[in-house]
Amino acid sequence: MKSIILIAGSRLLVALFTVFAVYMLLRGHNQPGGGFIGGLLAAVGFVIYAIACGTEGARQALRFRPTDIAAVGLGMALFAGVMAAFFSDAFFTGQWLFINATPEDKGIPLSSVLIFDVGVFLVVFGSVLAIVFALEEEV
Amino acid sequence: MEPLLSILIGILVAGSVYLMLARNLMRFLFGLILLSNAANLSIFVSGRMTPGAPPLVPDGMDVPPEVVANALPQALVLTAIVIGFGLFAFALILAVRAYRSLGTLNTDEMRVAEPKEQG
Amino acid sequence: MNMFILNIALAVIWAALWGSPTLLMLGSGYVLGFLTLWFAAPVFGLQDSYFLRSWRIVRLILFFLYELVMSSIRVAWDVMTPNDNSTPAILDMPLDVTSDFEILLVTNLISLTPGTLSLDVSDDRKTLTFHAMYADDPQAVIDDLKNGMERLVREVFE
Amino acid sequence: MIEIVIGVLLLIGSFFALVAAIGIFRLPDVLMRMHASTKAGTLGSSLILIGAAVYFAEGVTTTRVVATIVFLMLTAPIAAHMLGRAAARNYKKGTKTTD
Amino acid sequence: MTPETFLDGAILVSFVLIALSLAIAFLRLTLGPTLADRVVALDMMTTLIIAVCGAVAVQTAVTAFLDVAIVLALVGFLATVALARYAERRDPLDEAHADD
Amino acid sequence: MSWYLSLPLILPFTTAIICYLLRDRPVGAWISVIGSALGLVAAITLMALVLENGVVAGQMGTWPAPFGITLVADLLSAVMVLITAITALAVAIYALSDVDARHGQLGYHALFQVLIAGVTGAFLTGDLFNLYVWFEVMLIASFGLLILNGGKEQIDGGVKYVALNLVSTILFLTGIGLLYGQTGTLNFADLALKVDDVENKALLTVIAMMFMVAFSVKAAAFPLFFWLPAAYHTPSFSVSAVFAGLLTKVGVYALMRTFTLVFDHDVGYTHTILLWVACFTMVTGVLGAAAQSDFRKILSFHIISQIGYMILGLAIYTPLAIVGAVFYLVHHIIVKANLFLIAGISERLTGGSDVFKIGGLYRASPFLAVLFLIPAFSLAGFPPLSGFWAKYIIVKASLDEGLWVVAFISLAVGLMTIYSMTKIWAEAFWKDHPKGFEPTLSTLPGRRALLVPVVGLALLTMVIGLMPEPFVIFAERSAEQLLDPTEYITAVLGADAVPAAEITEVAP
Amino acid sequence: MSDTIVQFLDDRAYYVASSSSSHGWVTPAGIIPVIIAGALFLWLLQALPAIGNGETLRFVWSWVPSLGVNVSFVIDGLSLMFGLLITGIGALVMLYSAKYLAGHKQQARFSLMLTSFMLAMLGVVMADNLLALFVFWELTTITSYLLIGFNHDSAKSRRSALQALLVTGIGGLALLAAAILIGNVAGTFELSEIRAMDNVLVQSALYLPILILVLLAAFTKSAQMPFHFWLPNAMAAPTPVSAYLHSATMVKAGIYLMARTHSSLSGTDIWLWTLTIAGAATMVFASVIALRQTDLKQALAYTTLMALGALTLLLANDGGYAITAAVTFLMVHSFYKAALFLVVGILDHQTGTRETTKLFGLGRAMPLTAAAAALAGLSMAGIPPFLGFMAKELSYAGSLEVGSSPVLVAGAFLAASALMFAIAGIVGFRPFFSKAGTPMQGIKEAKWPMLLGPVILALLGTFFGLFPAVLAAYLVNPTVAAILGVTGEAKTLQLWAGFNLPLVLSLLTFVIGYLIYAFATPLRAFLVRLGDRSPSFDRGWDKLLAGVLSGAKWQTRVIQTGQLRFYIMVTFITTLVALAGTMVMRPSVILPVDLSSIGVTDWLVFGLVLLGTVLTIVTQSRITAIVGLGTVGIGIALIFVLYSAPDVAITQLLVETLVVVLFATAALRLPALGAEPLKTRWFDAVVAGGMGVTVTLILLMVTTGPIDRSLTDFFEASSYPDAFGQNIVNVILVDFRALDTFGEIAVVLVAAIGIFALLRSKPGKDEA
Ligand code: NA
Ligand code: NA
Repeated sequence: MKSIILIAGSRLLVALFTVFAVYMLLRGHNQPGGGFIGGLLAAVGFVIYAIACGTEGARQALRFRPTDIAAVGLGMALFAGVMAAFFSDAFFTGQWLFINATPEDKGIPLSSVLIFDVGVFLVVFGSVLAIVFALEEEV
Repeated sequence: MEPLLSILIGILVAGSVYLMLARNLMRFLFGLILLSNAANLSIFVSGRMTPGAPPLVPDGMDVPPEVVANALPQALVLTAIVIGFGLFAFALILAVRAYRSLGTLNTDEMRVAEPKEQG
Repeated sequence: MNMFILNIALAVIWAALWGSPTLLMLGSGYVLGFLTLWFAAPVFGLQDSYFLRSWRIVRLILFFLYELVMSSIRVAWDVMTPNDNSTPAILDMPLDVTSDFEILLVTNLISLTPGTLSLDVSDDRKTLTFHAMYADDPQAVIDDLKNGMERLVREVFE
Repeated sequence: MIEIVIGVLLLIGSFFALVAAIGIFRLPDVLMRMHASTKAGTLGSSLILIGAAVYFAEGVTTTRVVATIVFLMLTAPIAAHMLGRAAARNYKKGTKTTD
Repeated sequence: MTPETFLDGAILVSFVLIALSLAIAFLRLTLGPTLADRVVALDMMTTLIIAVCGAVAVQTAVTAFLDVAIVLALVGFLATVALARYAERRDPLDEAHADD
Repeated sequence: MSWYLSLPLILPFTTAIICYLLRDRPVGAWISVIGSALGLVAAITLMALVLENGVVAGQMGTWPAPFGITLVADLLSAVMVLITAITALAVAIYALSDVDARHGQLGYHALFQVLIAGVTGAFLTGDLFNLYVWFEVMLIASFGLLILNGGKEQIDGGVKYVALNLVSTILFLTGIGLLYGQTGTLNFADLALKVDDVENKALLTVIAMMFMVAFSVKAAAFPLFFWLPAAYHTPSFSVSAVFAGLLTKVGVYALMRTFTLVFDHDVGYTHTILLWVACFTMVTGVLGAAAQSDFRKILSFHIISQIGYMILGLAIYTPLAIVGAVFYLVHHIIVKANLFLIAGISERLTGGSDVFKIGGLYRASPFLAVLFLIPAFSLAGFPPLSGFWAKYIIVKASLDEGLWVVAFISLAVGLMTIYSMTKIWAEAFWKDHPKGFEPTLSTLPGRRALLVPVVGLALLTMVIGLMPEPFVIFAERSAEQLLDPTEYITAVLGADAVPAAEITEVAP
Repeated sequence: MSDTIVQFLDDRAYYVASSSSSHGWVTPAGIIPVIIAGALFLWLLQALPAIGNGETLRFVWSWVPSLGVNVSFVIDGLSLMFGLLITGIGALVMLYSAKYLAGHKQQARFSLMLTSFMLAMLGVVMADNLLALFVFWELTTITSYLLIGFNHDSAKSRRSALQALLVTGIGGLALLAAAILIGNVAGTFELSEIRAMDNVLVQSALYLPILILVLLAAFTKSAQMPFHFWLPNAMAAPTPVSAYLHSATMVKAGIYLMARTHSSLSGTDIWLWTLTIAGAATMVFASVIALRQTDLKQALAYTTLMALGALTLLLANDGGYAITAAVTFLMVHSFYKAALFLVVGILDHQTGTRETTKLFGLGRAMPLTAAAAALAGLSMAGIPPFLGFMAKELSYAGSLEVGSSPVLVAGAFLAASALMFAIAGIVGFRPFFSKAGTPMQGIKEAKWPMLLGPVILALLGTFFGLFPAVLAAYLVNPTVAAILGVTGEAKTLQLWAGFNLPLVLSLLTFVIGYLIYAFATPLRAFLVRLGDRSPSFDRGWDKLLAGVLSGAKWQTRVIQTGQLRFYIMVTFITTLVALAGTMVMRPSVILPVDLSSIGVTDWLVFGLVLLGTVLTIVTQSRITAIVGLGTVGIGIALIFVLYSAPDVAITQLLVETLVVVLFATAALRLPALGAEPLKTRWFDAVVAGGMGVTVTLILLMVTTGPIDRSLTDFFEASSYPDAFGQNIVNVILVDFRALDTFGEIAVVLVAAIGIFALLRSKPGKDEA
């Protein structure tokens, strides 16, 4: 059931989904979005790709095993929580660094919370792909 | 909306229970989805419902200027949806695997771990 | 080269999404785009023919929007009027465009324009199967598409 | 005044949406129905979204709306193709062949 | 009639029309008769919800609903593709009975 | 403070991640052991802290209670965490031999560590929704472990296990929503206070029943225990050992936590129902065991029966009864996990699990025989083993309240437990192997890893049995904390939060 | 854990090590128990003078003070008498066993168990704390179980062991309950303190339950009717065990318990009559059955039952004669019965049989055994001047002063004593001295370690018969005093008490006894015929067990059906009953429902979800159902959209889409849905409807009440200023409640790992 149209479309979609997913991830703290939504969107892109080009191709495109991505994501999320220890705060206390902060503008925020959300993103992304790939490869 | 939604949740629960009591494992899974949705909606409705005011702080303000929807139940529902997805996915794949292993989706015939002749 | 363009495009989209086309946003978008492309590199068959011809694009877009509106009105008319005057058929059309993106564009545009709906492209990429609602004269329908949509697309990528 | 434009966009959009719905209901077979949903449906939703973009009249929102419409127009035909291809197999087998 | 009330009215009418569309689409969903018909109907409904999101965004002046719309545009596609693939792969002779 | 509470969670998660990333290498099993050992150290530290300072609470993210998530350890939580860590270490060591590389590759060690994390989280959390999350963590990990590399039996058992547990999970979730809708809070300590202000107490009771049903499924109480005997005999032995030891106890713990701290407004109704549930659970469980012949099926039904004792302690709701429940909880985890581990050794030695089709273990190894008899007789409540004190306290608590029938049932169930344990003993140990082959322990590959945890747990059983005084005092203190939540609430919400009325409140 | 330890403890390895010395009996496993028992005996012996002077010794170690449990020991006459019997006979039996089991590959285990038993038994009789007593009591049960099942490859042994365990186990549990009640009534578990409180138990409201429980414990342990049947079966144990546990010591633990609690519990009609009836019934019944036996060990077992009945009967009373008789009889019985058991063991060991029909005239071949048997038999027969005679005389005297029915009691004693006389002949005389059959050839006398026990025990019976005053002064009198709680009640032990009714009864005993002995064979044949038709307690026990077992199986079949549908049904019905039932029991009002705010979009959503649900339920087509679910999902997403939850809506849509994708992919591998048989579905529908209505009602009640938004208020106030995020939901997820989210992603990851494992598991051995 190879579809050239779908294959062609999916290549474009993977890129679009990924960009959009990262966008949703990064703006999630202020607008609808965040790690889950981002991760799910990114995964959906690759799922379409897997449906179009087969899981073998999708796995190659991904390069890492999806569950490894997810495991690393969980590690990141955990690290984001543990980071607080270096600042003598409780587990999962957000640590913030504002670059270029001025009195009016907070500048560019870098935070453990972002790391956490990226971890969420990776876990959701990797896990959903692992699930879908496994099912696709069944039989 | 809360009363209407309460009724709707009741309908979802009734439908899901009916489906879960079926013999076919797929129907159980359909019921599971509905029941999960009903539970999520229960949390949502328990936090009361506010139309047209998402819990966002507008730019340039410290707090939402007027009443916004109850954010906590939303966060809980979100968490529950994702968890529910994980559990459901497992259950679904288990059904696939069960069909492969046991050759049936009829739960009445799934009697390997607890065979009929046992005490 | 191709990759570079795509990368810039992604950076622009990125900045546009944020609504702040500052250098910082573009820069970060570029980095992100770079990473995305690196990540998704195997996804792209690195064909050449990716050269932007803006006026042809604009012409294509306008033509397409016109066709879309017209086709929708046509559908509306058919739906609303009770008589069934359609003569549907599944037709094959030889395809001259070759790259993935062109095929995609052609098939998509055909689907969004009146009376036709792309169904499939053969594995050798030479034939497009589509469904036509008004196929009294099948060859006329095919010629229409070849000289209209396909030509415009081809020209964009020439 | 802009409200009128928005209102008209919404009305036309929802009209086309209705057309699409009636189309998939009334047209005789699945491929015909897909014509309705792919074209009228996409157009209808797009018009309503454009209405929203006009309403907010700000860069970010417009970008988002444009992105949505592009996504729609990119994906709807692909979906239609997938579905149409599946339907066409039964179609060929069943009722009529063309060439 | 002020432009504001016109807009309010237009929004309401839009809601009604979309609701009607949804109902009709649902009818097709229920009636089938083929799997493809149902999927078309579901896809249609997804598109309609995108329209609802747009209308709600205007009604409430909250842009967040447009985010829902964009996501819906993206994922609705996936569902349709998956279902279409199901429709295609399933051998009609093998499963010609009760199923679809 | 809060790191002492977080560490028992962080360690297993870290271990799980490392184990998973290294799953293709054999070191995973050892990392699991090291992680579990560190977890034990963390649990001991926490226990020491709680013993010294009383209830310890920590706010995750430094957000004040009841807004942020609270981790809180009173004596009950601390001991449950400790016993979990002990079980984890024992099973991790056992797994060195019981779990092959194939299981390791599929993620056994990671799943196991996540399971431990989930259980620990459930014991430590002071937040109702967070409890739900840990329940799910535990549940999904148990799903994975249950079916790992499984054949037909495992899959079949898995279907039932998964189906019923999912139903209970959703009930729990719905209950949380409803309780939030009524009280507006999720923090246990805050709930304990807010519940007193709820006007519609009748509705509160209805919601309490929802929790009771949900937790009773988890705890495998009558008539909701089906999933347990359907599944516990199917996975690998280390898995069933940790299941048997820990999973149902989390349900019991949740019942104990909620039905002392939160739902204490209609004890005459709720706890009477629990009393009936407890009795039926004890009886049906023990009769179920009598009907079985598979080593692990017998043990599985006994889990149910003994869950009945624990719920009974909660249901009687006197200080002594709660002491009994706590003591029982701790004792049972050690003993039941150990018996499942021994069942694994038995299967390896005899090649079967149906006690009527195996035998010769006593002849093979008196050492193993003693190792079996200690937990088996402890389970049956023989003195001077740990189970005796547990049973004694519960029976005394029922007799003190004039609950003759209940006391009779618990004693009779004890007798039936003896019957089942001796069935295993007589058939698997005393009887010669029907196929004539003579098992030998001294040549069993990997026996060290199998025996070390069994010996360790048996020693623990003996220690509790022979020196119960510190454990009884401990259980008494934790029962005091459960029945008078002032210390708990103060630790979480600060001294100002507790109204004067609540402080003087005396448990019924 | 070193391998060598495992190896050492491994039986086979151990056997190889020990088999080299299998011919000798002086092995550590054989000798150490003797030394322990002997040392304990001597230690107790040195306490004799003090106890004789009426002192008591008490040792207290605190064990579980918070539960009032101490390890406290008291040595008074009663415990000292028992202690001496336990350690003294113990030492002799262990010496005997050292030879009897020499070279047996499980000798070490045997010795360990036997020694453990001895210590436990010593604990029972010395414990002053009732719970400590219980602990030791149960230890005797366990060790007895292991010893009865010593020949563990025999199914009969295993059955007997289990039977003994369960029957005495019932008693054990009763004792535990009794102990708790007594503790509650008296406020202490210390028996000496309880005895010091005058009638505290008798006057308590709980007297009857306490009494019933204590007697249940005593009767099961001491094999009183109707719990007697386990004891003869326990003879499956090796003979030293029978001699030691099942005649001399353990079975007397029940007697000990009655004696111990005598001063606290006796003196009521119910005590008197219960003990009298149980004792008499056991005594008479056992003596008749005893005659039926051809196996010497079985015959002795039934006479043990008889003796236990007699002791119970005597303890029913509180007269000096009865109690003195009980104490004396207890001791003499221990002497002669242990001796005879050991003799039977010697016969078994040397000839390979215990059948009365095969053993004749061995006196010449085994002179010492014969002598011991004869002396013990004479004592058992109650012939002067043996101690047995005095015990019998006292028993008659005691029975004549009973408060119940002297004629009945004396009659029972007469019948039993006569039978005892006959059986003493059959066991102690006939195998050695009867010419009724041809003696076996080539039989040798046993070695001295085996002979020492029976000889000493037999001589003790003789010695004390000749010098009863020694016994009386040091043991009988203090014991009687301990039982009755008052001194000076003990009657004199004397051979000649004048020509009185007891003496007449004694003479009558000999006459009847001799007749029975002479006509034993035809009598036995008659009794066997009779016995076949009479109900058997042993078979009854089997039926009871089988009944419980089949009940258990039935229950399990009914409950654990293996049908998932049934499990789910029960779960839902339970939920429904719990919720709806509570709503009935604890009714509350639903506040007025406000329907005014429901708009057109609300109805739209309602309709969509409703229709999707209905479609999912009614369709026979998988994909229609999946599409129906998709509709529901979209409808619910729409609710989230309309009610200000964009994040939730997006997530719901994404997840719902993935669900559809997974379903559609999975459906490719799964068969069609098919129809459900509608016949049973109406009930499902009722349950489903009930659940739906219940949930709706609860939700209406919750949502019409007030809501406390304090948590959300905090989140709204802190989200931007303190957590730097404008999306409050996201801030809750990643900051305020990050731990939830962390757990949640762990769930997702683990689900993925699990699913991967599920699909990648080897399509193993058992798959098609
Ligand atoms: Na309270
Ligand atoms: Na309270």
